[in-house]
Amino acid sequence: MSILTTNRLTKSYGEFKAVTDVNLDVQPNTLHAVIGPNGAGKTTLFHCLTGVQRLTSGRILFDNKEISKLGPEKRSSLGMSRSFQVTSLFLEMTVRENLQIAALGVSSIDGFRFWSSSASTVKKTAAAVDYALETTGFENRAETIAGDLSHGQQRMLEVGMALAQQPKLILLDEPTSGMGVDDIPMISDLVRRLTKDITVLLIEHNMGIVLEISDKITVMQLGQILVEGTPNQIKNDQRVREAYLGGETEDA
Amino acid sequence: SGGIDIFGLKSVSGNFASYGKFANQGSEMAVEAAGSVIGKDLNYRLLDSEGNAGKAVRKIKEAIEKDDARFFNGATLSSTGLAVGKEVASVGGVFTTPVGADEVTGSECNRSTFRWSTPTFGAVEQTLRPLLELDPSIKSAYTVTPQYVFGEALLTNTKNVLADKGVEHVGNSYHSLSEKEFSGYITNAAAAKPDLLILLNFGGQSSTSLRQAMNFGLKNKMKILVVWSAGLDQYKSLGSDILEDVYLGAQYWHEVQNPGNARFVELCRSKYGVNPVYPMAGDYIGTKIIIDAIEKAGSDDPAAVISAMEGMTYEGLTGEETIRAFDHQAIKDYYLLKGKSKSAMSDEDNFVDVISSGKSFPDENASLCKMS
Amino acid sequence: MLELNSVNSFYGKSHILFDVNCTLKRGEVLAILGRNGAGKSTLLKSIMGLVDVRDGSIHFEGNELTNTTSHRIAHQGLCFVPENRDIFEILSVEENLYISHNPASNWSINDIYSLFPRLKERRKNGGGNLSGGEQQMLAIARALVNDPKMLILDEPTEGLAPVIVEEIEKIISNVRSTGIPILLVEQNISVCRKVADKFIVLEQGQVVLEGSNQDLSDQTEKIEHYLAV
Amino acid sequence: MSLELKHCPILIAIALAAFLVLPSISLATEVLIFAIIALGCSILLGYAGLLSFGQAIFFGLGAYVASLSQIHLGVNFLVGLLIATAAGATVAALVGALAIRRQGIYFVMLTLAFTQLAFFVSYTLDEWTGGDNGLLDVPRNSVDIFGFEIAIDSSEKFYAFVAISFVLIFLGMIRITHSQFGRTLLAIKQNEERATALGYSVKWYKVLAFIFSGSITAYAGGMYALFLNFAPLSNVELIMSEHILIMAIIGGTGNVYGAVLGSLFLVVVGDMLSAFWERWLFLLGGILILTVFYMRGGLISGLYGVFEFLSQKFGSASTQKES
Amino acid sequence: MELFFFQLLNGLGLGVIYFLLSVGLTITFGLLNFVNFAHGAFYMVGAYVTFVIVSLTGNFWLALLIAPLVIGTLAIALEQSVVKFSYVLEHKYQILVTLGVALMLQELVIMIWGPIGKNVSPPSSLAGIIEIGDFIYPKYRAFVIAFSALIAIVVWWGLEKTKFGALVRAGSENAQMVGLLGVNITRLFSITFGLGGLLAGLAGVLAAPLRGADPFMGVEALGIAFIVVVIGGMGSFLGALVGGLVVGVMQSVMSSVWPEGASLMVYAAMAAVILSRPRGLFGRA
Ligand SMILES: Nc1ncnc2c1ncn2[C@@H]1O[C@H](COP(=O)(O)OP(=O)(O)OP(=O)(O)O)[C@@H](O)[C@H]1O
Ligand SMILES: Nc1ncnc2c1ncn2[C@@H]1O[C@H](COP(=O)(O)OP(=O)(O)OP(=O)(O)O)[C@@H](O)[C@H]1O
Ligand SMILES: [Mg+2]
Ligand SMILES: [Mg+2]
Repeated sequence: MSILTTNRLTKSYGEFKAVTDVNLDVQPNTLHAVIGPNGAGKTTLFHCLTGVQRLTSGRILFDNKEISKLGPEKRSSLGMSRSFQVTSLFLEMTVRENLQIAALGVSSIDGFRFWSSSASTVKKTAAAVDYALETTGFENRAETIAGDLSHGQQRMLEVGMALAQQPKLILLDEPTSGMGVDDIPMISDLVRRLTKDITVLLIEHNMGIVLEISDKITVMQLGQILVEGTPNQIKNDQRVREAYLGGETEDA
Repeated sequence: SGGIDIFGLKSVSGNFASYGKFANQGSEMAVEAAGSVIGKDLNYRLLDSEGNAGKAVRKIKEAIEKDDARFFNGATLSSTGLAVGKEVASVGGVFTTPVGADEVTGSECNRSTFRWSTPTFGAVEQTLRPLLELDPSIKSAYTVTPQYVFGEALLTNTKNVLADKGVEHVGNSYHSLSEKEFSGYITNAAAAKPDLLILLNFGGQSSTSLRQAMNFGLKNKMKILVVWSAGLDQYKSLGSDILEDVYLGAQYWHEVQNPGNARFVELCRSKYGVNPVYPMAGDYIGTKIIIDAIEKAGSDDPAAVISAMEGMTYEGLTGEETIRAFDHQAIKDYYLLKGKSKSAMSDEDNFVDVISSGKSFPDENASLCKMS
Repeated sequence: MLELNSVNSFYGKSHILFDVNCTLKRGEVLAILGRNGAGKSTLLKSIMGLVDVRDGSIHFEGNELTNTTSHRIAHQGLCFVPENRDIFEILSVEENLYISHNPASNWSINDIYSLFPRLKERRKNGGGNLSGGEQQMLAIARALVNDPKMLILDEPTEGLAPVIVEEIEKIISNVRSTGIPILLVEQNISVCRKVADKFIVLEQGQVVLEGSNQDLSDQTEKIEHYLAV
Repeated sequence: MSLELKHCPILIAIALAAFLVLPSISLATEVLIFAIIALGCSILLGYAGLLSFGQAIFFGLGAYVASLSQIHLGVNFLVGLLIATAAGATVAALVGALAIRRQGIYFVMLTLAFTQLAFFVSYTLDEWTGGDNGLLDVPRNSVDIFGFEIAIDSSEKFYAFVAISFVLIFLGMIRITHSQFGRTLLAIKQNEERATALGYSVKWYKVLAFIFSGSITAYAGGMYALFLNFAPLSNVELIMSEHILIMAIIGGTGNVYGAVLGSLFLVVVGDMLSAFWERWLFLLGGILILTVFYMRGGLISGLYGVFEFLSQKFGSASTQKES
Repeated sequence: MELFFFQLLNGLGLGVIYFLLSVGLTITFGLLNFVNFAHGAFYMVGAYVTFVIVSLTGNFWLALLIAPLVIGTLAIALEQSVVKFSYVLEHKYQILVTLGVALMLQELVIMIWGPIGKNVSPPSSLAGIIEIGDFIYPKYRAFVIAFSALIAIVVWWGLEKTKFGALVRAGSENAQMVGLLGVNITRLFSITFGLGGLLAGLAGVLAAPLRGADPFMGVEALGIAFIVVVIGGMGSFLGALVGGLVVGVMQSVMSSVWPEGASLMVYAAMAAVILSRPRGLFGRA
């Protein structure tokens, strides 16, 4: 039973086809990585999956529901969350507030509660927020204003916000980019642990992580799927080596 | 009690500052010239309406509440005049105004409100009719009208006169109250090829439409009549090039010879060194009427002043003027003027010759005023 | 060429860099390492005149840079590739390059296109519509055409495919061989090993370790101690 | 409830102070009415980040509806105001739903266009609105509850009514701005794209903000018409929107009390300045610029310290503030 | 039908004036990302400077040369003293600041020249009208069309084809980064702002013989300029041109078809454009 499948998903910008006829199949509680050269269409694929952009054609099934036409807010209330490749936070709010807003986003009604003080609503999110704080290591900096965090810290908060939504499927777009080497194991650990409860779809250029922790890898090139397979199959695929990996694999 | 306060409601700031500034000088002059009445000192107090009817009414309320104000003069906009009239009437005060809205002494008249300006009926009767009589060659006319109560009133009266004189009304262009570009309407008018173009708009709009008609060379093709021009200040800003040979209707002209006006012009020249413009005249006389009526009543009790004012005849700015009792309308002359060439001007303000003048007012039966 | 003398930098009230010293000679590549938030970017921004340096001095070819406006600093040939790339989104790729182009530069726009064919393919595209990696290439390209006398790169390989990373490594070596010094902030140690002549490690705004390229391999453990918890 | 306990005394103190300190009751009435109107604008701008030149629409609408329902339906003034409020909410939902489809300066221009449309409609429907002359003779029909008549026929009674409305509306808005809804609006203002991705139907939040803003503005507009016994066309002019915005921004938009200060400033200081120099708009222009450069958060940020002090010692001390 | 054709031609004439009015606004808004509510005031002061020069020297051409430079300088002076501190501010603050500037300029003009408008005659060489059959058109308006077309070409070239233009556009998005390329962004911005002012002043000069000079003309002009820029697309040169023509033609044609609704239609058209084409007809995607 797949949690997410796409059927001939296509996205064009005018003449230019950024994603062409992609058929993706993501199994529950797995870590599914999408890799590929710059400009292959990975982020665009994510945009289409999460509804940030409308697909040009094709279908998306999430949890057996057709979601191709739903807006982004509907999809996240169905249990789909993402982090952004380009950091996107509420910069004037504290870390905790960022997580609270994230956690509340999934229940469509609570944000509208104008008749009662916010304290009562916030209580409901406490568990989710604490979970996110803990997993991302922000416990001590919960009251820092997000805008004052360093780049890497902001990247981490980006992941934290997706977690606070307690989704079924989480889409992470280059979560480790800009993170220090010490945080990278933390992220890969975290991601690995996440697959116990939820499904992770991951875009990543750090082959060390990808090859180590993925269950399945989809390699994209020029908007299309080049190959799919287990880390071992991918590592040894000649086309992937040429198009993407170069000499890197020896290092990894 | 001590003195008598006369409150001038003037739009000295905001978009109608061009009017309010002079209106304010007019009232100030009237109060200063009188100095005192029935043995009490007169004080002039300015209320700035900021060109906004709501603000105006609030400031009137405030003056009534705080200073026990009863005597008011002014207002630039019709809406302000109407609403302030109601407010003053609610405490039985006295309010004189020169605004253009016929309702002031028509359907919305009340015991407290007096109007100095000639209504649209008289404006058309005293301009279009004499012009058509003067120049029988005019066989067709085209009108340009702002679409609101005032414009409609002028248009209706114009149509009546045209029909009466057997002149064909070949077309009309309505425009909105906020229009500033008239070339489209001018093009319409030119295409209709009338003998006479009648501009029924007011203030800035009449200046702009006249200027643009000149740009388009309509002066060589037809006669042009501005039924309700604003007087000297407007002529100054247009200049004689544009005004030459244009017919203009006006409430007031400083060169008219009569004792009341002579005194006023003298006063104005000695105080401000200029010839009076219409807003000055309108509010000077409006303020003066109040003072005269207090004198006549021998009391500053507003009710007595109102009674004194009703039917009062006085030395006005257009000659002898009378205030009708039944609708509180001042009966005064309206002028038909004609622009002169620059070379023919005897002084820098001598833009026009007076062609004719006279008094035309709807009579009591035709009046919509039902004063309780 | 570049000399930093006990530099102290601030964001408003918060003191970020403490007495940082370092020097860079012609044709040298200096790598700056450190954990997230250690102050690496702040150091680069201090050089470029983007943060408040309250104490200490920065000299480039003998000229004082401290508290000069950043366009004057850039005018002296210090070309900066910021960590968030700062591509002009409303300009096309071509225009991005065009406005940065200085005729005196060793790199023409065509050289750039042969260096990054991907940019050539997308050259009419709005900068804002590039993929993350494409933007990174463009940011580096923009610095190259601006006639650098010194390159300052903040995490240039972030978000790039391994093949492109190799490409960047080559470019860095190339630039270096023309005598242009490079200041490089990098999380990817393997890149540093390949291109850097020397390195410093920052921790909480202070230089805690410095060394040569050799030390990068020899003192791996020590370095990793500073980079990991 | 503690929120209301804290703010209620401050608000009552403000209403009392305005009554006691300002030179006339009508001035105090206008200040409180415009404080509510500025608040409507401040909710949109400060919380939802929407700079709207459309506030005059709701203001004018409220004035007309409250007046016309009393004149033609013969309802009492309270019902008239409630109908006005409902009309304000409905039109705000409509205008909001259309305008928020665009962002930034395009949003601003849309609200501007809608104001012009509203102006045109009011001007054209002169049989109802009186057109350029305004709607005259607006009554204040008294309320009759079980034979017990409540009339607001004197300026004191009218002020009392406005003051009660002021306190209740401000309390309501304080509640709203401190609710989760208020916080969510703030988040949307900071990063709309992210909020959408997190599952918020941003559109509805903005529309709801519009509805709150439009309904209180319409209510206040209705009170204004009752106050003047007159609903001028100038209520729906663009310049009215502009003045409302200036009030909100000079007062400070992040805090409900900013609206009070903004209204006080424009109404009272405007009156004072215009009395001593007819070119006072020159000064207003200068003050606007200075406020932006030296008191970004508006007057409220400058006076925040004073306010803190007041909230501890409400009542007696508050009278000093307005002087 | 013939009338309709006249109105169309007349509308084109109006349109180019609207274009000139708006192009400066589009530059300051689109390129500097600065909302200039004082743009109309520049236009108004331009008309007054023309009035002064023409009444002193009787030479309109001198005014056409000098007045725009005066306004450009005024704009730069304002930029240096006030505006430059507000580039970094949110739009709402920019609106407030420039509203303040506009108010001050307007009141200053009233203090100097009084509240009543002034007349400016067209140069005598352009005084008459052109008559083609039944169609009449003032020579001066014909001159304005030709002259504006020339200005349009010059401005377009400067913005789209020069490095200066591209730099300014880049600066609107990320001034700091342009500075990092070694460009003196402060100077670049003030020149651009001055250019916007100069163009508004130029529009004021050309409009003076048509409309006269009065203290409140700026407010109206600002309204039109915003409509034009929004319909055409903020920051788009072509948008200002097409937007100006669309508005001009619409106003003119409407004055035959449904005069009362002319201004309504303009606003309705603007709303329709924004709702259907978010960035105007030619705004950047
Ligand atoms: N709005 C847009 N309009 C036109 N082209 C676009 C747009 N957005 C993205 N593209 C193009 O689509 C292609 C795919 O971009 P995408 O961001 O999906 O790449 P990616 O695989 O995530 O690359 P990277 O690893 O560099 O982030 C790129 O070539 C990009 O230039
Ligand atoms: N604008 C700012 N205001 C206040 N503090 C800031 C600001 N920018 C960064 N900081 C703080 O300065 C410290 C150093 O930040 P810097 O960006 O230099 O780190 P970095 O070493 O580049 O980290 P990263 O690898 O995450 O990019 C961090 O603790 C950060 O929180
Ligand atoms: Mg990507
Ligand atoms: Mg950094």
